[in-house]
Amino acid sequence: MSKTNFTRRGLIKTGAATGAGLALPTIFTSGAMGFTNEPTGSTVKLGFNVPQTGPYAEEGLDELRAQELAVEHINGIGDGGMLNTFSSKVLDGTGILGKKVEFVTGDTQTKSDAARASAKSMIEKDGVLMINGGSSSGVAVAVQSLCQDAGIMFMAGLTHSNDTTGKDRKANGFRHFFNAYMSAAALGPVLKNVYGTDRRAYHLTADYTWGWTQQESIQASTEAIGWETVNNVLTPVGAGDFSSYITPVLQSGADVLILNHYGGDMVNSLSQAVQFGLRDAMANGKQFEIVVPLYSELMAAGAGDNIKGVYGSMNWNWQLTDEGTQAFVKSFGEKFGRPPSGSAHTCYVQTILYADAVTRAGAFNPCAVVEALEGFEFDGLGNGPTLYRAEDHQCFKDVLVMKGAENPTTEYDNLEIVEVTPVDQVIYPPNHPMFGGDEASLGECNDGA
Amino acid sequence: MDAIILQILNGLDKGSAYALIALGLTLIFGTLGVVNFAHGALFMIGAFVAVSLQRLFGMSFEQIDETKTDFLGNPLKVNVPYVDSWFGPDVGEWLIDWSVPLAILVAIPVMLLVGFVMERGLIKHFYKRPHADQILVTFGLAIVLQELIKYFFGANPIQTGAPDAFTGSFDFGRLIGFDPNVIIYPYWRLVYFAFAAVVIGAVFSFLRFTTFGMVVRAGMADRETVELLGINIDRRFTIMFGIAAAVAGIAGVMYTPILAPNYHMGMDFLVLSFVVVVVGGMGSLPGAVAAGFLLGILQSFASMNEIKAIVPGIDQVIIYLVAIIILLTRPRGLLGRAGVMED
Amino acid sequence: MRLLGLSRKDTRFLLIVIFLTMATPILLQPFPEGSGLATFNAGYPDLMQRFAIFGIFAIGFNILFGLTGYLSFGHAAFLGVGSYTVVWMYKLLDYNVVYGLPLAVAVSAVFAVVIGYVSLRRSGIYFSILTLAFAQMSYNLAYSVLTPLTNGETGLQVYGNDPQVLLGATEANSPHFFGWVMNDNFWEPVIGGWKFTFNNGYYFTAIIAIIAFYVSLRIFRSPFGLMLRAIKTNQTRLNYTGINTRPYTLAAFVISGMYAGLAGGLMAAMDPLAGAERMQWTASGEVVLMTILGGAGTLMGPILGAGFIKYFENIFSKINDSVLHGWFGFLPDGLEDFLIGVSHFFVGKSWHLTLGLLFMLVVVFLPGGLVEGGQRIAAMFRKKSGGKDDAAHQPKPAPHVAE
Amino acid sequence: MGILEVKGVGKRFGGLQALSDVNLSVAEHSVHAIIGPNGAGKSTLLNVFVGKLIPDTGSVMFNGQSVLGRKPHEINQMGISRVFQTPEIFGDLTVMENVMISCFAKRDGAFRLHAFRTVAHEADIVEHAEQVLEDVNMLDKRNMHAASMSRGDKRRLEMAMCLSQDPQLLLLDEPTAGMARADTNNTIALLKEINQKRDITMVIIEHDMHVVFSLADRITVLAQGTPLVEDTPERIKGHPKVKEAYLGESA
Repeated sequence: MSKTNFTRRGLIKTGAATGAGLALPTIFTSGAMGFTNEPTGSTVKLGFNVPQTGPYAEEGLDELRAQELAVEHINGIGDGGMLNTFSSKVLDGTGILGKKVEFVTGDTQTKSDAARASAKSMIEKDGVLMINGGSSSGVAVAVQSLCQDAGIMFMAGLTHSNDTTGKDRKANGFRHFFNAYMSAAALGPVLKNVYGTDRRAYHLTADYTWGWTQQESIQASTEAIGWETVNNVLTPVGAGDFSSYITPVLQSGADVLILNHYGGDMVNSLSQAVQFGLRDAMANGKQFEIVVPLYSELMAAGAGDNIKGVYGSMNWNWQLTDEGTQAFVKSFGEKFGRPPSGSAHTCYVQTILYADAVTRAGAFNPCAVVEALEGFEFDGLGNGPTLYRAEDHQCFKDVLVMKGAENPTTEYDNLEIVEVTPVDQVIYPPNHPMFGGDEASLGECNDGA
Repeated sequence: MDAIILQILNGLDKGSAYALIALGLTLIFGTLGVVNFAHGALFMIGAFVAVSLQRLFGMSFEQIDETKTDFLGNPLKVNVPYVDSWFGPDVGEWLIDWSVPLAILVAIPVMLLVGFVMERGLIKHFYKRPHADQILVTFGLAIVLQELIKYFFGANPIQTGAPDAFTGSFDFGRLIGFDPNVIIYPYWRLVYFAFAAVVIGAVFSFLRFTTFGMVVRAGMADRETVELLGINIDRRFTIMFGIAAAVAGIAGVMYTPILAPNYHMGMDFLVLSFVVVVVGGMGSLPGAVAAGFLLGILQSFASMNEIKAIVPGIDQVIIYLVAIIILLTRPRGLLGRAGVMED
Repeated sequence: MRLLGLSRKDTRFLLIVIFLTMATPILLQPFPEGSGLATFNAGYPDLMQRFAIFGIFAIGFNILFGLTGYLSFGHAAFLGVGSYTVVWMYKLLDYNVVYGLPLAVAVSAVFAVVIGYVSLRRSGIYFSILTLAFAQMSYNLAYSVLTPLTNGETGLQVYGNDPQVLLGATEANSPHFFGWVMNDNFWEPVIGGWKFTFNNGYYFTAIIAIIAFYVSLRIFRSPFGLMLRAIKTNQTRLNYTGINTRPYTLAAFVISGMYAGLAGGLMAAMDPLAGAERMQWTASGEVVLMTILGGAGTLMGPILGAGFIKYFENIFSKINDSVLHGWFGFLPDGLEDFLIGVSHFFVGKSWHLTLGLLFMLVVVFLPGGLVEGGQRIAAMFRKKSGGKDDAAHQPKPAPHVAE
Repeated sequence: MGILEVKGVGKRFGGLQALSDVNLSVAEHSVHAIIGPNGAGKSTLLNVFVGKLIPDTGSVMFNGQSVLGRKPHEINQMGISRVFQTPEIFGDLTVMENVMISCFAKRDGAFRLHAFRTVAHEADIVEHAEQVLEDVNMLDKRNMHAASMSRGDKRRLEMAMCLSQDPQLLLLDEPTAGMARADTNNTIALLKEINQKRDITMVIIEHDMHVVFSLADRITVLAQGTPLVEDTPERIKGHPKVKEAYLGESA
């Protein structure tokens, strides 16, 4: 078989398949066009920019699964998933505004530079109108500001730092995922119930922006319930062995350890804390406890038995029983043979929300989409009634407080839902000091024209 | 005082890992003159031998448990490990429980083989090539190895626990006259330290007391002379490469309960172990070990709150800072020989 | 024809480089839009800019490593310093890159003098580890405690409340050079199915890259360059010949540091955000790989190496299942699935694997790097056509001596 | 007063007294040979002259200036060139480039940042280097890779590099080691010519007595780090001490 022949045949075939619906990208501000990457053919392209290499690669792959599913549902393939339960009914399975949705994927490598390079290639080469995905706040902020400058939409994936919709908020960027403040606000009352008000907390914090905002938030909310903060120790990212940070904890007079870590760092610090006997120890006459403010399924799986009984929070979990969740889990589970993770959920929802907003606005112009999303209230996407707040483009919805399950039956239910904290308890004013105060501003929406 | 003793223990533990990796790296530097950027990958493969064995023992068939349901609402399938059904739950559970230490038995032959294949198939063609080429080819190999592991095991860390017997903590303080529960230290970390000491001791005695070792040491000092004596140094070097790989591998196996293995752990350790080797002095095995422990302990001390309060961020840079200071005061590291990798 | 003090051969060489650089937007778009192979097109601004920028980085690195043999594992530090400098100039003055770029070169030169002065007290691997240590310290600190200066994980960027004292009312709100806005395209012709993008930023970097290349060409041919090559082959003899090697190596180190600073500055000029990870050891390692892969010590090698790696990073990582289905869709199902399954090993999330394999293949079969591959092909053609000996794209094949 | 005056030089390596109380005076224009059994300290002494080693005691004056504490390149710039036992050349460069480097070193000194000049356009250097290569009969090999030449050619190249700098003092470390007799004789002739025509003073370390007695004006016999005798070749030949320490064994 000759290789040249082989590729040429492929070329002709695919050329015919997509040629008709050619959507030529126009790049950035180039004058004559209406707005960046205005779709002219019968298709519209979205960009899914997720980590495919590096420590968060699994999360990225799960996001990709969900995004692929969302595109199918929007294009009318499959069972429709959460489109059936979504309170807005404008999406009818014929794509977006009659244009079939296509997507391109890229690798963020969980590095701002690589993520921006990948996003730029999507914008410049593939002509995408919206970028979605990601698994860290640094990347989210970096890509968000790029999308703002380029004049396309950014629908954040997993990003938990307050900054994304705080001091780094942008008009073209929207976040469905919850944030450090909301995690802390939800956890506070629950921790008060289970561990009481007389506790002394020791923080280990990943030494970078997300870690700091997480720590700041949880410290504020635990102090609000009367806890004392003994110490806050910053640990290098990717430290691997946290022993030298863990050993001083028991001597410090603390009786709670709060791990402001994520990903591999959290898996290691939690496992090692358990290894050092912290969960079995008694301090100040009380059982020593560990809290992990932000959980994810993949982290929980990595930490294994060590998470048993450890409290944390999540944006969403497949074990919720509402209609939307059930529809999504069913359609995801049937396609991929596993329940979706929280990061998958948020990417799915963000893609649906974007498609819906475009349809409601009746236009792809990002400024119209922004307007459609701002202040949008919806339900049926798994988190109950939700508001996309206009002031900072943050979604407000209930927050899940989770606990490591004592007796998981499968590899997917090692976390259990302890409480669904109502949205009222986690809401905050848009000019909250942790969110950039009065200075924080979305700026003007940019359509690249 | 107790805090300092704890940090010394932490440092010895960290140092054990550094020293074991650096030991293998130095063997390869010293005997073969090859800069092996794939050495971290060997450590990682060792760790995944442990993961594989645990998975192998945990391999199971499905039994349907009608009383429970899975996430889609279907009857729950419960997995029963084959080893349980073959050897009975007692032996089966024991095997699963002890899979990490048992993995050493598997890892030694596997890593020797990996080492032999690597040396014969690739590295030996690079003895006479510039270091730059060695770096490129071993770096390429490291990427390939880690991507293969990622392909089969995913990118997430995989918790691989120590046997239950070793999960608790040992009251080390009481042993040396402290109050109870002041200095407690996890059993497994003490095991790791002891294990490292044994491996290091074994490698040293092997080089010192066997004819093989003497030839290799002579070869490290002056390859040409040994070859003139008609000794087939090549074959011995192949074996040495295998041994270095095995040392890295079993170091990885035993480290899994301390650090949940992931596919990029090799790269994470690579840079650090190079620093350790160079600080110890090129071509010096005792230097590599000494530097490993020295840097481990210093890193632990730098992580103490009292120190961090004075110099913020010192724990982030201490290893590099110490490396710079040592290399400037001692041109060839702690115990390096002249002329090794100086050009 | 001789140009700018170059020999006839070098003039021709420079003209070829200029032509290739200027025609890049066309050359890198060989496939029509919408075709299955359009995935392999690389003629979009960001990637072209990256080719030019990393080309500059690698050209500079080659002046140190290729000529003197000193293998620095910390050059990414200068890249980062350059970027931070430029973004700070945006924040303090305005978006005109004219302030930031020269300053980026100057600041990285200062860093290079300090780091080089200390590190060059040692040679061989001891030198490499010293440079690595400096760069890793810079990275770790930039990521954490120096956040007020670097904005840490998020990356340094311009905020609305920054002073920007020189910002005019009508001035562009993104990097520009006296109004020549980097993000803009000055011409986007669509010819048949082909679409070409002529981007301001790319031509800005391309012109700087050509100048950088010309300077490096002059250095290669200069007495200074000769001394650097002599350092690589026999430092002892050089000392006994009356040459003080230290200032030569330091000069080479600083020059290459300035190139790195320029490259870093240009990165920020194309994209006004500077992330700490561009100082990480992997970034330093990347330029080492680029140089060796292309052919260390050759003029063209580092540029080829830079292009090669960036191409894989940006193009291969984007090949996903739907693209694969597009290619193999015409095949019978079983075969299609099989081919897609095999491809999974090499593209998309596995692009690293392909890169690793190619590193190994190149270094095993082309010891002189990609340049050697080019030479072999050229030699093959020459043999066939019986033409006269053509100017090799390098002063001399870099010989490989053990140790 | 000689061009090179060595007074009371001593050097110790750990337990080994490599040199002790070495006194030596090398007269201008002469060829001064240093001989002695293996381990007598000849090479150590040479390394002291070129700045590779710093003695513990004593002084070494070249043209009335001390060389001690100076770097090898500084000593070279003072007018001392050295030929090594195993030729030290720039193996990766061409023969022409090898010689040009020493010409540059002579013209521009220890460091000059001529990054924007072109080697090929430095007419004086090119001319000078070609002249030197012609002098040693190597002009036809100007574009050869230095590393690919025969050992004899490498030695000639190294010699050419030294000569191109027109040194006042040339230090030669066993210049004929490993050469066939015919080559040795050629080298002797070459060195003689250099000494006489160019007026270059030479210090030569040599085992081959044929070479020593053909060339040397004066000979110093070194044994166990100390000069035994210093005299003319004629006298050395018959000297009982020398016979005992050195010649007797090898004869």
